[in-house]
Amino acid sequence: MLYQLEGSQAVARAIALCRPEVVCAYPITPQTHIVEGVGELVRSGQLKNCQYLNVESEMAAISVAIGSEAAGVRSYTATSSQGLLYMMEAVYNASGLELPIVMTLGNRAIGSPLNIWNDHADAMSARDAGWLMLFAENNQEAADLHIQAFKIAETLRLPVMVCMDGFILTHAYEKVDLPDQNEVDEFLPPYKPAFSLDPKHPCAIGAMVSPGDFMEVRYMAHRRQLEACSVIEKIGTEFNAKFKRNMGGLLRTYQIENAETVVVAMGSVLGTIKDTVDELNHMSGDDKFGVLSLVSYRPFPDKVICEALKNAKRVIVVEKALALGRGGILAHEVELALKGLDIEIITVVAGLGGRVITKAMLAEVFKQPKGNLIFLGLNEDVIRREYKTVLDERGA
Amino acid sequence: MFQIRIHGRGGQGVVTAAEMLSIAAFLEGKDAQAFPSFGSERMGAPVVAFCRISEKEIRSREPILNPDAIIVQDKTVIEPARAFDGIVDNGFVLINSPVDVETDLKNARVKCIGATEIALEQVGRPIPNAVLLGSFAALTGIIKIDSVIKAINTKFSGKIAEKNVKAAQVAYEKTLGER
Amino acid sequence: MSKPFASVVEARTSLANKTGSWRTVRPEYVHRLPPCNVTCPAGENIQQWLSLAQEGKFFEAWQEMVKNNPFPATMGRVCYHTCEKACNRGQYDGSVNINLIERSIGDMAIAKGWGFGKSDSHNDKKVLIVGSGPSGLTAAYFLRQFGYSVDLFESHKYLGGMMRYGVPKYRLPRKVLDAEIKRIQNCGVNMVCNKKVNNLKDELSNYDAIYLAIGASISSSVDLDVESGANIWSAVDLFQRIEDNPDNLPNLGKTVVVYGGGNTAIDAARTALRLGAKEVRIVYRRTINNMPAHETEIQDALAEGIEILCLRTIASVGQNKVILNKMNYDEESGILSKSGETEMIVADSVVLAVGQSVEDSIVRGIEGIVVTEKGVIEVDQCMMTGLKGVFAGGDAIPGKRTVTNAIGYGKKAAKCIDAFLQGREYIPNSKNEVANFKKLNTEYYQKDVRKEVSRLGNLDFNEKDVSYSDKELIHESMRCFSCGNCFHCDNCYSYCPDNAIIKHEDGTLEINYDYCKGCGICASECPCGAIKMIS
Amino acid sequence: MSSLTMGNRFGQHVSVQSSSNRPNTLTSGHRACQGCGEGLAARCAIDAAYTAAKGKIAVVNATGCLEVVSCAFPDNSWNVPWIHSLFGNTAAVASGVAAAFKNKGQTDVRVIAQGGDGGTTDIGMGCLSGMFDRNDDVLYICYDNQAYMNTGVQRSSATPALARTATTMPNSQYSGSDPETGKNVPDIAMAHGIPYVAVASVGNLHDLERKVAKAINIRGAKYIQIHCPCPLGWGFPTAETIRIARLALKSGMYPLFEAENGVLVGSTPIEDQIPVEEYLRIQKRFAHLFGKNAVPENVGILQKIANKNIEKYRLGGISNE
Repeated sequence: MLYQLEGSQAVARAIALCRPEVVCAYPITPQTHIVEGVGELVRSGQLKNCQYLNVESEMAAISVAIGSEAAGVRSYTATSSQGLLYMMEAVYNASGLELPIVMTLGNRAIGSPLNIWNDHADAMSARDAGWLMLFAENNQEAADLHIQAFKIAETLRLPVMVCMDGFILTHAYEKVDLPDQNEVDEFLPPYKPAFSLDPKHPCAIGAMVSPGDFMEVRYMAHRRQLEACSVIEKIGTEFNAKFKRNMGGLLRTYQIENAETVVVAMGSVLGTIKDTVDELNHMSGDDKFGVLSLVSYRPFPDKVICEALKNAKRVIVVEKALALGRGGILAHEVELALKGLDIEIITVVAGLGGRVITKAMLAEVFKQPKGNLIFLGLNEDVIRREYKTVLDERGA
Repeated sequence: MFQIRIHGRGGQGVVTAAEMLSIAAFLEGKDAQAFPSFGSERMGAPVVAFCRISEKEIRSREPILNPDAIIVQDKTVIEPARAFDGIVDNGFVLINSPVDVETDLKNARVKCIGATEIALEQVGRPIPNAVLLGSFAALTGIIKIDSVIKAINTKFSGKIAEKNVKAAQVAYEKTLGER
Repeated sequence: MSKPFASVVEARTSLANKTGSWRTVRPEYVHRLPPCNVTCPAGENIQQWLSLAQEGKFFEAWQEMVKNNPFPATMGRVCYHTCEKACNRGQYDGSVNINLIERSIGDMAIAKGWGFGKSDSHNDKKVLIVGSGPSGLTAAYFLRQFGYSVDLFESHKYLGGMMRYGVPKYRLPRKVLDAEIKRIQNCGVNMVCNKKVNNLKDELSNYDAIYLAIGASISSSVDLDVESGANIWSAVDLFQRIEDNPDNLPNLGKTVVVYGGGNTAIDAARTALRLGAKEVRIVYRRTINNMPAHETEIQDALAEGIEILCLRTIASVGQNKVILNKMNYDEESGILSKSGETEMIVADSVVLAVGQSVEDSIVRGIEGIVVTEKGVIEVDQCMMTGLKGVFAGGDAIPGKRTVTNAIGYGKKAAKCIDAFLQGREYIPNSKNEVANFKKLNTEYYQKDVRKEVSRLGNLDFNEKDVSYSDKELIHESMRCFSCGNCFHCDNCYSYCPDNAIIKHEDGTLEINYDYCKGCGICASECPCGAIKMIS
Repeated sequence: MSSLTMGNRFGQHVSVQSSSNRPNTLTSGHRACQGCGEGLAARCAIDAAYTAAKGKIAVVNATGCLEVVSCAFPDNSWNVPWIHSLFGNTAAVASGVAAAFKNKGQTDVRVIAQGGDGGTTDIGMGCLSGMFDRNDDVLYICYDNQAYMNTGVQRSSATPALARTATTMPNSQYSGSDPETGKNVPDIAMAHGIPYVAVASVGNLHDLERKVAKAINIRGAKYIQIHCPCPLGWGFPTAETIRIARLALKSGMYPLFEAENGVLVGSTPIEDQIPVEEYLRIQKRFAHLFGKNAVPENVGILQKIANKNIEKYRLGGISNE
């Protein structure tokens, strides 16, 4: 059924449709509206049979989820930015314990300086934490990804992080099609844990593992990540078949059949990119530009990406994160995926800390990129001024 | 695609106005997108909210730089917020003011209405957003007053909803009359 | 469904990890000798019968007593209970009232008619026992248990020896003594009274072995000039007279002087009171602290109003008066000397209790048997005299002259005779190390004061009934620390951090050396010192 | 035999630990040091809880000695459902476990969180306070061996005044852990007004069992702190663990008490108080208080602390200040 909803509300309702049994909430902008929404659905009785805990920190939020998941019930929490970093120790722990927790990450920059606006620095900090990470392009996908996330997580026994851009999606009102409960129930069966804290069958979860076995444990976790690609694809296809919406999966392509230049990105900026690309193609009258929307950042689908981009001459990666002193993060991973192919790869670092990204700005770099590491909309005057004073002080 | 930018101050329901506008459009089967100028604005600070209305899917998420219509909920922000920047030729400007406001706008369709006064009189609180939406429906014809009323009812309930609906209707009629 | 590798583990898999390999010292359950047992002259296993009494198993407790001593009721009265002096609880909150528990259970046995039953084992060997005192009767009892046929000859009119002729009724009622003697008789001992053995050699041809338990029944002589008509008794004669003609008790007059410092002197003095004397004085040459008499006896005497005149000897005895020499005594050197001063006190009669000696006519002139200048019969460590097959014990041989010691001799003699007759060497069973106070962890014992009872009764020949009720019996028995022997307190089991102690269904404990790391907590938390760490 | 022992054939003071069919929730083969007070305390506490809850318990364990010695693949010493997540989040994980069982309608499964003093009074304090605040149905047990033993005896906020640790080494300027520092977590727990708070000791297992059994069936948040001497960290012979704990009790250095809804409701009186010196002298961590260059006032400082405990928790000992 169609609704005009704030993104956070859409996600809250999607979560409720998945019947989580434990939800823990700790406020941090811009994720807050989501847990508020779930809380309201619990209190109003629309989400039944669910424990909603107001905890004292993100560390507690994820830890409560670890506990409840280990006790065998579907568990959910959400966070953003510093919150993710604050819980990071337990983020690694959750995947190590193979607990299929689902967590929404309302993407936000990481300070200092303090900045509450959107970018992907928080998500990137967790890229090796052993979680699956899916990025939503719009609120429809944000809602749909959560429904898929529980199924993927529970199939693979891995936690899943659904990333949606802070404010840009979490606070945006859009049309969202939410399925009926019975449809979701058909798609997502009740959670049956492989192991849990059960007095009838006691076992220990979280043993210390010595050098003699640790490599094997880690290698198996690596294998599960690789296997995840096919599971995510399969469940995406299942979802599309049932709900008639092409959402999720590993990635989506747009106009790449004859494209010389393909723009790769994740999250909400893709909409603006697509409009930009349409306009460019329209103006030039041909279709030199295409877009690749990456949904699954973890696992990183090298093969599928390579297959999709092998005919391109140039790949422009627009990303909302920066590896300081290194450049792009997503771009480097794309580069690895395309290793050996003669494709120019350009990194466009854009929208850090919520910096506005306009079609005009994008069109400019897409048409003629200057260099292969571009900072979109960077105020050169400020840099020149500030950097000069630095050099002067050093007496350089 | 029709793009609206709403200016005002925190606490005046600027964001809510944009949301209601998007709901109204949605109810007419259109695609609509509403979003605030994100931030941690507190009561009283100048705020901006945006709304796009279109027949086909809206993908772009850049802020509205060239609005087809501007709603000013508080005329004291016009200067500091440079509220009229980028308005398209022949665009609409709806200002919350009982008296006409001098603007240097050339070919723009400017309309002033004492929305706060109407709100106080109808709702009892100085929240002009619903009033302005009623007026906006009459001024632009982009959305029907019925849709605005439905939107108000989805956002509010009970007495508040009733009163705001009444206020919107009053403003709608008033604006129509003065057109 | 598969579980995560390594990070999820099934329950209790660590049992495969045998931490016993960490151990450098190992705990072991040991049996240490409780001080009470060590000091008991009759070698009773006191702790054992106390533990049975704790459970209210009085019959079993009594059976345990009579394994070493056939006279519990008697001992519970006349024993000077060295056990209580040794009792570790004495250093805590008062020793266990062992003596009274023994008496109470002994009386219970008489009241309920518990007996030994005839010994089933029989052999063709015959033993003669001369004398029916505690050692003679005890020897008879054990020899019967071993299966010998036993004849016992008593020269006196009645059985019991010093238990009858040395201990007055009010301390040991005759019905109690008779009952305990009867019990021995009932297990098939042939006892004959008024029978003196004249020719030991002849008897030796009739018997495979002879045990001389002839006691020390004649009073030692002391030289003092006595006016004619002075009324002088020896304690021995006095007691014998009272026993043999109870209907015609002797009259000692109003004022009586008893001469001597031993238990007999005390008994004589207290008896004098009971014969009607109003003023009784004990005259003793050294200080009161030097009196050989048992201190409780002295206390009882004083409590009954008897006066003790120390540092005095009797110079002469006249009609109704006694002249005393005042003495000087040097504690260090122990030298005793006349001060030269004398003193006269009134006395209708004088009782001499200056010691007893052996009536040795039976062995006189028999070659091999040596009588020392102290007038006692010499025996080897197997209690055999110089004459093969002839054994001696009790007061007749060197050593302590108490009823309890006599019982000890009787038991040992029986064992020695048995060994001799079976052609074995007598080996006394080896002794474990003693569980002294230092070996205990008293933290686990609740403070609980000893239940004291005064035995002082009226000034007549009836005994005061002071026996414990069953409840009191159990309570007082429970005060036993069980020094040196596990009483199943389960501390070791409960405190072992490695579950390395197995408690079986029946409550018995076992150390599981597969897991014991040898920390030693079990040993230090064992209240009674029954666990030893061995490196 | 009238005694205060753990059990005996007359069935007085019947205890879980002395029963031949005790659950042994922490079974043999664990890697705790010889004479480990914490290992013993853990078995007693969890056995008591297991018995009182008829076997229906789940345990969440903080990182630390207990976790490392009891569950290192492939050796798991636990005989109950058990999970180890992290050092500082134990109380929160337990809250989650409790929430899950509540939602499944299995409130008969009782949830226990446990950790050492470091994981509780320091790094775990935030989550612990949150669990108290929400009054989650969890019994938190802190095995207090008064320092970070797992990492090699460093100071924690539970380390007693003047004690030597690897990070509070006595020298000419300093005498062990600063007496001005440290926190009283039982008091902090009481300040939350939770239904039950108790302090226990391996020096009194009857009391320990009683408190755990009582706590486990109370709904809401419970906190029990157990004094667990550590032969390695405190420096005493392995056989002395229980004796040391007992001396701590008798000297007033470790007051045993119970509180309900933030109010002190009972304490274990000291029959005859011993001077703290008797407790301190046999531990190497306090050796510097007695050596030749020892500061005489120092023992007095600890004696004052003991006397204050006795007064504050009404232990009724005779103050010999």
